[in-house]
Amino acid sequence: MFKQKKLFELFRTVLAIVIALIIALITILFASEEPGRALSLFLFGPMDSLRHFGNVLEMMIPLLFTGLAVSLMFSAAQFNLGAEGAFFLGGISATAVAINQNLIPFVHPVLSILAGGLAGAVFCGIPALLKVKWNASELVSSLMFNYVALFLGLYLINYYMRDVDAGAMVSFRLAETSKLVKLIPGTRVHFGLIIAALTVVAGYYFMYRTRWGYRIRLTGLNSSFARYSGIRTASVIILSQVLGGFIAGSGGAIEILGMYRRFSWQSLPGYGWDGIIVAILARNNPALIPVGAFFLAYLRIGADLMARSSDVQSEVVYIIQGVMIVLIAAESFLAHYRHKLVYREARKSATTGE
Amino acid sequence: MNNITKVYPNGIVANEGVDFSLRKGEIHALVGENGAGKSTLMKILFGLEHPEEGEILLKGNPINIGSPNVAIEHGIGMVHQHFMLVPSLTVAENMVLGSEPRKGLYVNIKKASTETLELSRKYNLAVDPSARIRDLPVGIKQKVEILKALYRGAEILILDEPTAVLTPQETKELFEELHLLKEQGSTIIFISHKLHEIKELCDRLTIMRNGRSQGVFNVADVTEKDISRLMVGRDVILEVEKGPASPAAVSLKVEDLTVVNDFGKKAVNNISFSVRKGEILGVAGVEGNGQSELVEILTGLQRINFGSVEIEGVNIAGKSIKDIRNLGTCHIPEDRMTYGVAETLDIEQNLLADKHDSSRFTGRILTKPKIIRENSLKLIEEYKIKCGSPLEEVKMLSGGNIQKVVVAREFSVEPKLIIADQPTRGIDVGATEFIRKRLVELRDEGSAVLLVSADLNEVLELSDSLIVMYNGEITAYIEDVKSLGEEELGLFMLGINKQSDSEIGRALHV
Amino acid sequence: MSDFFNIIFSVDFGYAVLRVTTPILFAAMGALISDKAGVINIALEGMMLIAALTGVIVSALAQSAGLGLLAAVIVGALVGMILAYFALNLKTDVILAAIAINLIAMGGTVFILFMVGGDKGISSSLPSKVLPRIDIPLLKSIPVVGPILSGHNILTYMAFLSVWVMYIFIYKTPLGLRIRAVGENPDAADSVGISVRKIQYIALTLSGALAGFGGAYMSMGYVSWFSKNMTAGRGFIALAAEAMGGATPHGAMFTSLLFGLFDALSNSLQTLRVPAEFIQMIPYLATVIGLVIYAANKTEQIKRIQAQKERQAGTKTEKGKTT
Amino acid sequence: GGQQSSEDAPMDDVLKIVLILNGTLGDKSFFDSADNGMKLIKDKYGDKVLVKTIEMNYDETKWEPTLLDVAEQDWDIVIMGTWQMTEMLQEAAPDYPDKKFIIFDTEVDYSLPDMDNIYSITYKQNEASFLAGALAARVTTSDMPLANPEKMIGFLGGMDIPVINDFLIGYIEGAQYIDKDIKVAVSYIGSFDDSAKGKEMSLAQYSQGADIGYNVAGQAGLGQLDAAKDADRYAIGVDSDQAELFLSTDPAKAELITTSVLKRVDNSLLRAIDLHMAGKAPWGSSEILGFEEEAVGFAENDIYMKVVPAEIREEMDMLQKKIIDGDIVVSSAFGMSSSEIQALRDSVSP
Ligand SMILES: Nc1ncnc2c1ncn2[C@@H]1O[C@H](COP(=O)(O)OP(=O)(O)OP(=O)(O)O)[C@@H](O)[C@H]1O
Ligand SMILES: Nc1ncnc2c1ncn2[C@@H]1O[C@H](COP(=O)(O)OP(=O)(O)OP(=O)(O)O)[C@@H](O)[C@H]1O
Ligand SMILES: [Mg+2]
Ligand SMILES: [Mg+2]
Repeated sequence: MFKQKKLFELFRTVLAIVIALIIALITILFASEEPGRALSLFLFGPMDSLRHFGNVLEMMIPLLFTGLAVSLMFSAAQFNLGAEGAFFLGGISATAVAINQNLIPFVHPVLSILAGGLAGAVFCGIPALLKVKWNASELVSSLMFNYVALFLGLYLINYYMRDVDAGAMVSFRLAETSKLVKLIPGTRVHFGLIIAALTVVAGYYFMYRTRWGYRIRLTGLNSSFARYSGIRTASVIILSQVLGGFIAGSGGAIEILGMYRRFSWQSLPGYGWDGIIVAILARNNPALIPVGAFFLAYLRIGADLMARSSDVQSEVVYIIQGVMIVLIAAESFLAHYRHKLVYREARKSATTGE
Repeated sequence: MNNITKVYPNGIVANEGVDFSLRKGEIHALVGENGAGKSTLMKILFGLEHPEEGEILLKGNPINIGSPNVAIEHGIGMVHQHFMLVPSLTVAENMVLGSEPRKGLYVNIKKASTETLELSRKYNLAVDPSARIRDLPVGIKQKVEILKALYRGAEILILDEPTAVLTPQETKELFEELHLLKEQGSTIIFISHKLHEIKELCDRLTIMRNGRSQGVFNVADVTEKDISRLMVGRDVILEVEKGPASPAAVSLKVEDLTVVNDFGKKAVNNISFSVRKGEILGVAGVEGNGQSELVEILTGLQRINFGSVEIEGVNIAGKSIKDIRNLGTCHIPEDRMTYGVAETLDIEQNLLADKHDSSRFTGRILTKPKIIRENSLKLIEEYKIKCGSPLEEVKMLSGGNIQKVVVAREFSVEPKLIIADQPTRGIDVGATEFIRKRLVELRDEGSAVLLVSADLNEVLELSDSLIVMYNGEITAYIEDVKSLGEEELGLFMLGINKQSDSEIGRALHV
Repeated sequence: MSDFFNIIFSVDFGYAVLRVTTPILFAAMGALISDKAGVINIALEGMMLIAALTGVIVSALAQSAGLGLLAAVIVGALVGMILAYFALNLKTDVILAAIAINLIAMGGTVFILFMVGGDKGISSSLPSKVLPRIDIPLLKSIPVVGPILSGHNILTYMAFLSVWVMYIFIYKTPLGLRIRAVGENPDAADSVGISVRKIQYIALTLSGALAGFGGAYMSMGYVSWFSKNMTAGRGFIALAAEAMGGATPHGAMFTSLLFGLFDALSNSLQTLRVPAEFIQMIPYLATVIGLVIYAANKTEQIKRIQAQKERQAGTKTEKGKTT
Repeated sequence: GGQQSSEDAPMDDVLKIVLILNGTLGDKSFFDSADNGMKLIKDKYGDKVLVKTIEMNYDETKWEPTLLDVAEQDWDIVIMGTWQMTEMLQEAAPDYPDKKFIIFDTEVDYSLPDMDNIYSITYKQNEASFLAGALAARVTTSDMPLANPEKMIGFLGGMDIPVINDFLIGYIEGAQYIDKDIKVAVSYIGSFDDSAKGKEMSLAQYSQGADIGYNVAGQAGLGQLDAAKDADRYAIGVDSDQAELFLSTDPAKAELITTSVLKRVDNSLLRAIDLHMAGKAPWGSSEILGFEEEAVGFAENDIYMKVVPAEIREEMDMLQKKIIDGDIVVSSAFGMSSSEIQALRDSVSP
C-alpha cells in the first residue's frame, strides 16, 4: 500500500510535468518557427555539455541557501520575506571585506562570508524582534525592509566601495584571496556548492535532530502548545529568523565570492522569492531543498538556453516556469484517482484482514 | 441510511456497511468508543462527507445529500461536536448566516434579531441576539447552535456530544428543551459518552464499534453496563476502585491568591489552599468561576498578580513554565487541541514536547532517535493509544486517543504534582476509566493531584477532599468527600451556601 | 528649510498625494477582500500588470477608454479566478501559486506586448486611450482644497469611492457577511451550507477586479502607456498597507494615504542635499515606522490598561484585607 | 530571440555576426539601438551576412556562459556592450584568437596581452548632453510660450550611477556655459522601469519652477514626457528620437519634446562592419566616436525646427562645431568619485 502510494506520487509528478510541458509547447508554438528544436533545447540543453550542466549547479547554490533560509523562517510560522534583502545585504557586507587586499587566503573568504551572514542575521532579526516585542506584522515589515536594504546597499556601494575607474556602479575588484575556488574545470561551479551541501545537511540535522530545531517546529505548528510545554517561544522565533537571515546572508556572500569579480547588483537579485518557491516545493523540509533547488535551476537554465539559441522570446520562459511550478505543487491534482486507489486498497485489506 | 461505507483519504475505514434508521419523533442515541465512526456517519447524513457506498432514504425516498445545503433543505440540522460559530459576529448574524433575510441589498439585521428572539422564546432557549459570540459562555453558545439548526427548519436534529462542555445545570436545562422539541414533533439524534444521560433522555439507541453498527436497542431494555460492553467489547468498571488516601507533606501551597483578568475583574479572589502528596484535591464549581485562571497561574501560563504560590517549597513568582515543570509539575490542559498537542506533528514528537531537551532524549547536540522511539512505543502500549504507528499525525487520532497522548506525556515524568484540568472531557468510557485509574495509581505512588472538573460525578468519585469555587472564591472545603451529598455540593457551587472563613481556612493545612 | 515647507504645503503636493495613492488604494482594497475571505493574495502585483496591459491593448483596438477599463477589470477578475482555481481546486499552496502568477505576468505581458505592439519595452506604438479627468463643479472653486481635490482622474475618485463601497459590501450585505464568516471560521460557514470554495472564488475574483482597476489606472491614467514591469512593487506595498490598516477598509485607506504622502514627499524632496538613496528609502521606512508605532501603541495600551486594572484591584484587595 | 537561427548557415563566405545584450530589448535606449544596428547591417549587406541578437537578461551570472557559448559557436564577429562585459571579454578573447569581438560603450584594457581581436567603441554622450544643457538654459531664459521667468531646468536620472552622471555632467556644463545662474533640479528615480514614478518626479520638478527637463532613465524616463504634457512644459528626450515615439499616437505630447540627445550605437556598429568589410577595422584598439561619426547627435526633427527659435538653433550648431573643433572641452563623470559628483550637483541645486 505504502509503495503503491509512492509510485502513484511519482506518476502524478511526472504527469504534472508532462502537462506543463504540453502547455509550454503550445506557448512555444506561438512564439517559434522551430518549436521542436526549442523544446528539446529547453529539456536537454542543460545536459548537452559540462558547462551547461555546470550552469545548473552554479544556479543551485544561491537557491540552496535562500531555500533553506526561508524554510527555517517559515518553520516557525513566521511569514518573513526578508531573505531577499538579507541575500543582498550579505553580498554587500561580504564585498566590504573582500575588497580589502591585505588578507590571507582561506581566512579571507571565511571572514567575508561571516560578514555577509551577520548582516543577514541582523536584517531578518529585526522584523522578528518587532513582531515579538510589539506584535508588528513581520510580513509587512520584512517586505518594506527589503526596499530599505536595497537603497542602503546601493548607498554603501556608491559612496564607500565604488571603483571610480570602473565605467559602471560597481565596487572595487574583489581580492583574489577572497574568491572561492572553482571545483569543476570548465565550469564556474565553486566551493560554495560544498558549503551549501554541508549547510543543507546541517540544516536537516538542526531541524529534525536538535532541541533547537524541535523548538522551532513546535512553535511553528502550535505556539500555544509550545509555550505550555515550557518553550520560550519569543526567543525561538527570534532564533529562527536570525538563523534564517544568517543563512540567506551567507548565501549572498558566497554568490558574490564565487561568481563575481566585483559587486555589481543594482537591484534586488530575486533569490529571496526563489527561496520561497524552493521552500514551499520542499515543504520546509531541508532534505528536500536540494530537489526543489535543482528543479528550479534546471528549469531556469533550460529556459535560458532555449531563449538564447532558438527564436523563442526570453520572456516566454517565465510563463513556462510559472505553469510548471503551479502544476507540480498542485496537491489535489489527480486526487480523485488517488482516492480511488486508497479506497480499493482499504477494501482489499479489510476483506483479507477479516 | 443503508449499508454506508466511508473511507477517508488516509485509508481509514470510518464506516463499514452501517445501517441506521430513525423513527419520526424519537430521540435516538448514537454511542460508541472514540473513533467508532459516529461523527462520520452524522457528517454523511448532513452532507459534509460523502460515502463510497450506501444510500440514504428519507420517508422512503432515496435522496442524495451532496452538501449541507441539501441536508438543510430536507430539514436536517446538525449541532457539531465542536462549535461551528463565527466568534466576531453577533448571535443574530450567526443565526441567519447562509440564509440571511434581506432588505434591498443589505442584510436585514432587525429581522434577524426579531426572528432570533421569537425562536428563542418559542423553544425556551434564552439568548441575546446582539451579543457577540466571543463574549458568550459555552452554555449559551450551545443554545445558539441548537437555535441555528431550528432556524433553518430542522425536523431532524443531530446533536454531536452537546453535553461534553455543559455543567450539570445546563445539561438539565438542555434536556428539558430537547423534550420540548420532541413534543413539538422534532426527531433528535443524540451522541454522548455519558451513558446515564442516554438512559435519562433517549428512546432508542444504536451502538457503533470499529466503524460498524452493533445493533439497535430500546433504551429501556439495556443497562449502562450492557451498553458499555457492546461498545468496548468487554466489561467496563464504571466506578473507580480506590483505597483511602494517605496524605503526606504539602506539595502545592497557594496563599492569598488574586487574579485580575483582562476585563479588570477579579477572576480569582484571595484564595488559599494546599495539596498534599498522596491525595487528590478536587476543585468543583460551575465552569467560569475562576478555575481556568487558577490553573493558568499554577502552571505559569499567566503571571501572578497578588499572593503567593509555592510548589515543592519553591515560590513560583517570576519562574518560567519550564522552571515550574522542572519542579515536577505536570499539566493536563483543559483545551487539548490548543494546549495539549500539535495536530500536524506525529505522536512520537508530541510525546516529547516537555522533555525534548532532557539528557535522556537529547545528547549534547543531537537527539537520540532510538531511545525516543523506545519511549514512544512504550507509552503507546502502556496507555493503549490506538494508532497505526508512532509516526502517525496526531490529528488522525480520535479525540479520546488524542487525550491519551496528552496524558501519557504528562504522566511519564514521575510527577510530584499533577494538575489535571477536565482530564476526561469528551472521551469514551473505556478511555475515561483508564485515565481515572492512572490518576489514582499516581496518587498512591505519592503524587499530589489537583483535579479540576465540571463533571460532578468525576469530582465526587475521584477526589479525596474537595474545594468548591464560586465567583473566584472558595465557598467550601470538604475534607472527606464521601460524606458529601450532591445536593449539598450544588448549593456551594451556586454560591447559595458558604462555609465560615475558619472552615475554609482548613484547606491550607497549616 | 523654508523650501521644504513650501513644497509640502503646496497645492501641487496635496494633489500629488492623491494621485500616488490611487493605484495602491485599489490594490489594498483587493488585498482586503481576499484577506477577509481567509486567503492571502500575493498576486496583486501580477494582476495589476496584466490588467494594465489589457487596458492599453483594448482601448487602442476599440478606441475607447471605457472599454479598455472594462477589459482590464474583467481580465483582472479572470486572473483572480485562475489563482482561485489553482489554490482552491488543485490545492497548490496559495502563496506559491501567486508567485507563479507574478512570474507569468512579468514575462507574459512583455511577450504579448511584443506580439501586439512589436516592442518589448513600451506600448507607445499603440494608440491607446486615457481615462478622463473630472472637475468637480462646486468643489473646484474653493481655494486650496479645490485644486487639491478637483480635477483628478476618474479612477482616483473611484478608488476612494471603492473604500466606502467596500465598507458597505463587507459589513452590510449578505455576501459580505458570508465572506467574513468564511475567513474567520470556514467550518462554521460550511456547516450552514455556505460553500467555502465558492465564497473564496468570489473574493479572489473581486480582488482581481480591484487590482484590475489599479492596473488600468497605471497605464490609462497615471501615464498613458504600458511599459514593462510598470507596477514596480505597488501590489506588494498595497499588501503592506492593508495589513497595517488592520484589515479594515478605512484603515487600509489611511495607510495607503500615508504611503502616498511619503512617496510624494520623496519625489519632491530630491533637491535636498542628501544622497538620493536615502530619499528613495523614505516611503518604505515611513511605512515600517508607522506600522511599529501603531503596533507598539496597541500593545502598550493593553499593558497599561492591564496594569491600571491590577492597581485598582490591588488597592481593593488591600482594603478588603485590613477591614 | 533574433531573426535567423545559427545552425543552418550554409556558406562559408557569409559573415556571421552575433550581438549579445546583457539586458533585454525594449529599453528604447542603446540595447534597442544596437539591435537596430544589426538590422542596418542586414539591410545593407543582405545575404552576405547572417545576424542574430541574443538577450541575456539582467542576471549577471548568465553573461559569461553565453559569451563562451557564442565564442565557441560558428560566429565570426561577436558584439557586446557596456562596461560590465569588459572583464569577461578580456579573459575570454585570448582563448579565441580567430574570432573578432566588438565591444561598445566601453573599452578593454589594451595593455593586457592578446587583445588584438577586440575593437572597442565609446561615445561622447557628455558632449551631446552639453548641447542639451545649453538648449535647456536658452529655453528657460527665453520668452518661448511655455517658459517661465525662473532660471531652472530639470534632470531626471534612472539611478545615481556613472553612465547617467556622465549625461548629467555634460548637461550641467552646457547650461552653465550659457548662464552661470541656471539652477538644475536633479532627481533619480531609483529604477529604470517605474515610469509612473518618473512622471511624479518630473511633475515635482516642473511645479518647483523648472520649465524644461531632460530624462536619462530609459523606460522610466518616459514618465517625464507625460509630465510635460500635464504640466505644459518642455522636455528633452534621450538615446532615440523620443518625439518620434509619440508623433502618431499623441502629437500634442510630441510637440513638447524639443529635441532628443541621440546615442547612435546602430550607426557605430554599421560603421564598424563597413570598416571590417573594407579591411580597415581597427582591431586591437579603441575609438571614441562623437558628432562627426554620427555616433552621438541632436535630433533636429520637425518639432525642433518648429518649436525652437531660429537663433537658438543657430547657437546650438555653433556650439556643436566648437565641441567638434575642441574649442569646448566637456568633462566626464567617469573617474569622478560620488562625493565629487554630489558636490557638483549641490552647487547647481535650486
Ligand atoms: N477527516 C478525516 N480524515 C481521515 N480520517 C478520519 C477523518 N475523520 C475521521 N476519521 C477517522 O475515522 C474514524 C471514525 O471517526 P469518527 O469521527 O466517525 O469517530 P467518532 O465515533 O465520532 O469518535 P468520537 O467519539 O471520538 O467523536 C476515526 O478512526 C478517524 O481516525
Ligand atoms: N483531518 C483528520 N484526519 C484524520 N482523522 C481525523 C481528522 N479530523 C478528524 N479525524 C478523526 O475524526 C474523528 C472524529 O473527529 P472529532 O473531531 O469528531 O473527534 P472527537 O469527536 O473530538 O472525539 P471524542 O468523541 O473523543 O471527543 C476522530 O476519530 C478523529 O481522529
Ligand atoms: Mg465524534
Ligand atoms: Mg524659466
